[in-house]
Amino acid sequence: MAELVLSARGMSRRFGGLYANRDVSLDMHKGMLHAVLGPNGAGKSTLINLLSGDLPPSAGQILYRGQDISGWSPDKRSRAGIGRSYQRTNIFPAFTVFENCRLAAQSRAPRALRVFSKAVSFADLCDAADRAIEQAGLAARRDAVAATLSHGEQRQLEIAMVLATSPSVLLLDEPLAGMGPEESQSMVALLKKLTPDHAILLVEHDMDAVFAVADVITVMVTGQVLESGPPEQIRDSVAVQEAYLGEGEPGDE
Amino acid sequence: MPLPARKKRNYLPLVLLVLALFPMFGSGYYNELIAKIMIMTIFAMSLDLLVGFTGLVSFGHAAFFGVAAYSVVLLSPKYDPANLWLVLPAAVFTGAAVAFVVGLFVLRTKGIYFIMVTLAFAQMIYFVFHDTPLGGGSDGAFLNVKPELRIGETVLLDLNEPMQFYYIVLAFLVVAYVFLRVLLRSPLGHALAGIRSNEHRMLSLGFPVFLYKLAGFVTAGGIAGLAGFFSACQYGFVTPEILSWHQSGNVLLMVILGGMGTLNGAAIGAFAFVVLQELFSALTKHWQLLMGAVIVTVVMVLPGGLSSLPQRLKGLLIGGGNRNG
Amino acid sequence: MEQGFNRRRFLLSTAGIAGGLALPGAPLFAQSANKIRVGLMLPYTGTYAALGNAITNGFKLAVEQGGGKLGGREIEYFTVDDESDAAKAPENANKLIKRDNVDVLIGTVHSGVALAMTRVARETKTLLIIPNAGADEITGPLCAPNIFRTSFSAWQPAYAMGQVMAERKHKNVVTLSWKYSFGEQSVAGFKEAFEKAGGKVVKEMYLPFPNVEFQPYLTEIAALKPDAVFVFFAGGGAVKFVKDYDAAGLKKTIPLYGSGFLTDGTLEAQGDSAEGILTTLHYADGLDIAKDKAFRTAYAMAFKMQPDVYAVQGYDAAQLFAAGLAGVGGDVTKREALIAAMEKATVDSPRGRFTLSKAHNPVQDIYLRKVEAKQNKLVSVAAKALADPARGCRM
Amino acid sequence: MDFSTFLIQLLNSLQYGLLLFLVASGLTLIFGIMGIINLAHGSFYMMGAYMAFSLTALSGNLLVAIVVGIALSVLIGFLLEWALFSRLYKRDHLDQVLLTYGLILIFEELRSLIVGDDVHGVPIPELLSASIQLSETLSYPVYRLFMSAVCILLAIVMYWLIRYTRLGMMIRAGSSNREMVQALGINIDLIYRIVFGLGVTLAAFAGMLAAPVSSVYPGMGNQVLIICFVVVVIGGVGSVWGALVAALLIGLADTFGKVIAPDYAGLAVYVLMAAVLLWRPEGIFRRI
Repeated sequence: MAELVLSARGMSRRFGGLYANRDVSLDMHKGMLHAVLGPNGAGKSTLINLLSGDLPPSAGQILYRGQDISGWSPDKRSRAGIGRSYQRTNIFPAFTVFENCRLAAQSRAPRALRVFSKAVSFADLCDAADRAIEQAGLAARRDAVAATLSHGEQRQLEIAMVLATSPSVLLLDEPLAGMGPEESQSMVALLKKLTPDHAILLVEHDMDAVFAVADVITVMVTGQVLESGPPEQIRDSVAVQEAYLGEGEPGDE
Repeated sequence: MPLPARKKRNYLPLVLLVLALFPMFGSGYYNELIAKIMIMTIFAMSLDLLVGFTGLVSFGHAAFFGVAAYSVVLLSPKYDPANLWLVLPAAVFTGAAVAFVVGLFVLRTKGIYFIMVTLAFAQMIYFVFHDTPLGGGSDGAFLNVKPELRIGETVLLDLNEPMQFYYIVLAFLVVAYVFLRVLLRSPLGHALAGIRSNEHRMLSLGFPVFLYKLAGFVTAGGIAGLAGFFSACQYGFVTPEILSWHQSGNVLLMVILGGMGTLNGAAIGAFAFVVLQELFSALTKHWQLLMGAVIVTVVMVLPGGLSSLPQRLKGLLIGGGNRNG
Repeated sequence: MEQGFNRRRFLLSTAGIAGGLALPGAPLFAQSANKIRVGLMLPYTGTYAALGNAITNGFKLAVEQGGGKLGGREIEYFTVDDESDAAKAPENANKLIKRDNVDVLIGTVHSGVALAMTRVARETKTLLIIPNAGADEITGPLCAPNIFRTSFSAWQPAYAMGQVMAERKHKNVVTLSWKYSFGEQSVAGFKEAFEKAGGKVVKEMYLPFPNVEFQPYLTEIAALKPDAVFVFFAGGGAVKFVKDYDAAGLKKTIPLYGSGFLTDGTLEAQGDSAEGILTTLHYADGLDIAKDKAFRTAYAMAFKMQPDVYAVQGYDAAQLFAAGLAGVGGDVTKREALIAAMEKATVDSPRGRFTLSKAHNPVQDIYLRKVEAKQNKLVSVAAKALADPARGCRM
Repeated sequence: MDFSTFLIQLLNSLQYGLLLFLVASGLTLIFGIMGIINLAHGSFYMMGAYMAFSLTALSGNLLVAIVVGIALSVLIGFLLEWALFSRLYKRDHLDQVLLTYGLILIFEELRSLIVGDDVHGVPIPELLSASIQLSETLSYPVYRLFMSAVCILLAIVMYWLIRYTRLGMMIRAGSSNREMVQALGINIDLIYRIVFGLGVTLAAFAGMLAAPVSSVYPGMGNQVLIICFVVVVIGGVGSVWGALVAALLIGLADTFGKVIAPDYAGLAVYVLMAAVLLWRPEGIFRRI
């Protein structure tokens, strides 16, 4: 069995009287890609926000390498190695691609007190940034200002920034959303490449992509886990078909 | 906004030269005026670090300026000059220390709330000096003898001498400018820029954003303290009004007037503000009406500040251009 | 952002320096040698704007009556709005002294601003005539040969009131004032005279300047039930206090006394609430003085409104300066003789003739006045030729 | 302090707090719904007081003055919103701060040009000029009680307006999401104009109501502005209930501060604010 990195235990999140997540438990292992499926409003984004610390859980536990991190702030979780990307592109639009990633890398080595050195003079950070850019396939656009990138490229940058922080856990919120077929393909390839060294949680609408890359799939409906297991099990599950796949292609958000 | 690469023209040495030579031609009053503009420039640059570079719109910046000014008066002996190397760091430290304490409170808030809370805290400090006998209450306090720097019996620098005062202020203006430039290209500076651009993402990338903002806030408080030190020394007098919200508003205005996010803009803004005040008050009793009209006009039609003016004019002349300047 | 770092647009600022200097500097080059340069540093905006205007009018009236001249010399005015902002005071004073090279500085209303002006005048040895601000220090520890005052010290009317209230057999008195030096000095002056005459100040209450929420204090006063109340307030605060005091029903049972500013320039706004209040000041309505009647007529003709005590003080500032100029034949460069002539002058003021004390504060009659039909009617002379003790003055 | 004095002080603080609420409620509405920082709010209060003075002098009747004054305030509010504020919604808070800062200067000087710099009183209407005897020496003016009653009435009306009317529903929706409301076909620009007009009118009305008690004088607007900010900070941006609770708390802190620790009375309110911020950085109540 692969190494257990991050797990949720009976995690719930209420907004007012409504449960966005109810009693959700799941495990993420190193070298495995765990995909989460579900219709709109199933609580997938809430799940990622709970794991990344953007939202505090109302109940339940989040364990990272055996340690309870439920009360940790997002930045502390990030420094511990939990990196995330956003569904809506969330970058530094006025900076270049390189600076976006360099800044991300800097978060690992704050060096805030060395105010008399140039930020760009730290070779290790620049290397980390360039590596991430390379991995995400953005090398050609290294010095472009982020705001001028195409939508697909911005999604790639989103991933590159997470990679620049050298995380051990990747929480990816619909990285394929709004991408063309070609871009999707290269992203899928990237995900495959990243899987061996990371524990990845992928929230995605694109069925083909999910079944192509996922090692484990969890299906959520109305904030609860409906079923969890290897792709074949999910494909054959009657419950899942009734609740979700039977409805045909889910619409875009 | 990315701009096409254009020939960089650096006017900085020229400005420095003009400032350095100015006292040889100006009269006493204008030397004082220029010294005041330089002090306000230091003050405005410190606020620009927050507003322009970190995205923290502080409406209580006068508090740090004022507290530092008071510290000079309170730390100076009554009838003897204080030691410059003692009171100057003390003033900077006071500004930074107060900014640290205030920052712990106000940096917990964001946006519109941050503006109001900084204002409210500055008012609180204003009332500490206004209502308690600490600094002479609402009447203010006097600095009878200005600080000097001496080694043994020889006086090296004496702030009572207007000429020396002028050049010391100029020197510290350069120091503050260079310090901020260096800071801005350091990792801390880049992180602050990141916070301005996208605070949420900075957090999820793992930056302890609160601490970074606090570092920026304290730095800005310290530099404002430097300006406060010189302000107290220039006129030898402090009153609670120097930390009133009008003062905070004025310095904010300088930053905007010059164009925020450019240290040079702070200088332009400070200069324009002081000169406009000088000009209007010579013109009419109701000069504040003109001042108000200028402020409203700048906000409505010139959001980039005065330093965006040449760009805009160019755009207008050539036609088209980019609309946002 | 990176590009933002590199863009330097200093063209504008350098052009600005060159342009800016020429503008306010104009008076420097247009210096006319034979006119006397008078600098008026008074509030023309803000709370005290009306007072600043009255003082200016009074001063100019005296000059007009001299045919546009003082001591045979023509006058050139330079004005600066001090905004009653003490923080800007040294700078504003320097504008007149260093930029405009005035021969005499006239100002101001606000005591804090005047204190700062006094400091600057002492340093630069500029002749300063203060037409209102009553801070005791100005003719006390800060006194100097070149500093004069044509109004009063905070101590004067308050001290006189202490005597009056003791004579009127009040034993226990509560005082209330804004917490700033002028208010505190007024209370101190009152207390000095009142306790010397055997009275007792039961409680001294202060509220932060310029707070006008008086209700808690009125409740306190009602609970303490003193024989009388002595207060110092001025302007908008005075109006509100007098009205609140009346509305709280205290006026009927506990008589209210004050330093004269409580009811000066404010009677129209105070209305009936002020009727019957007794105050002390160096000026009053219904003085039987020929000079006063002439002054009032002339002022009303010139400015289409009635003069007040502030106009008188401005008028006397001009008169005092004229007396000095007369002593030196209009030659302001003979400073010591000019100052000596001013020291010896007897000013024929609308308030009655006065001379100057050693510390250059008026030695003047303080009148007891009673508010009747929106006028501060003269009741009696509360203190004859009262001189400020000028504590701390070494001159 | 004996018990009856204590009760009277309590009444004082209540009365002061209610008036503060009236001034601050407009500020918090504009803040919360439009997201605009309006430093000129004190100027509207001043404007209201001066309108009460001028219009009473013209008509001889405070009630007439208030009715005409309210109409004028609504008009001024609409005009300002149309000419200036509507162009700033997409901009930074910073621009709003500066614009309104400039407006303060303009309003103050216009006041000086139009009405002059003298202090003026506004007579209390005959009907309300009586007093009620509270203790042996102290009586309480009926007009002050009337003011408090009006403030309470307005608080109730505002509650009803926001909770139960269609306008209130749209206002609540608009404060949470401008785009969404627009998408629902509600005319958000009109809502904003109404809210701004309402805010201006509330401030001006507070000024008119207070004028007979406070009299009118230069710079009176600046005095209330900062304390209103503290009300909003303590109460929570945009929360009318928060403003009410905060205003009453401030009334208590100010009144008893003056009695118990007169030397630090000015500070009492700010210490209260710091304490609330430590406890809840976003104020006591968060939303309308």
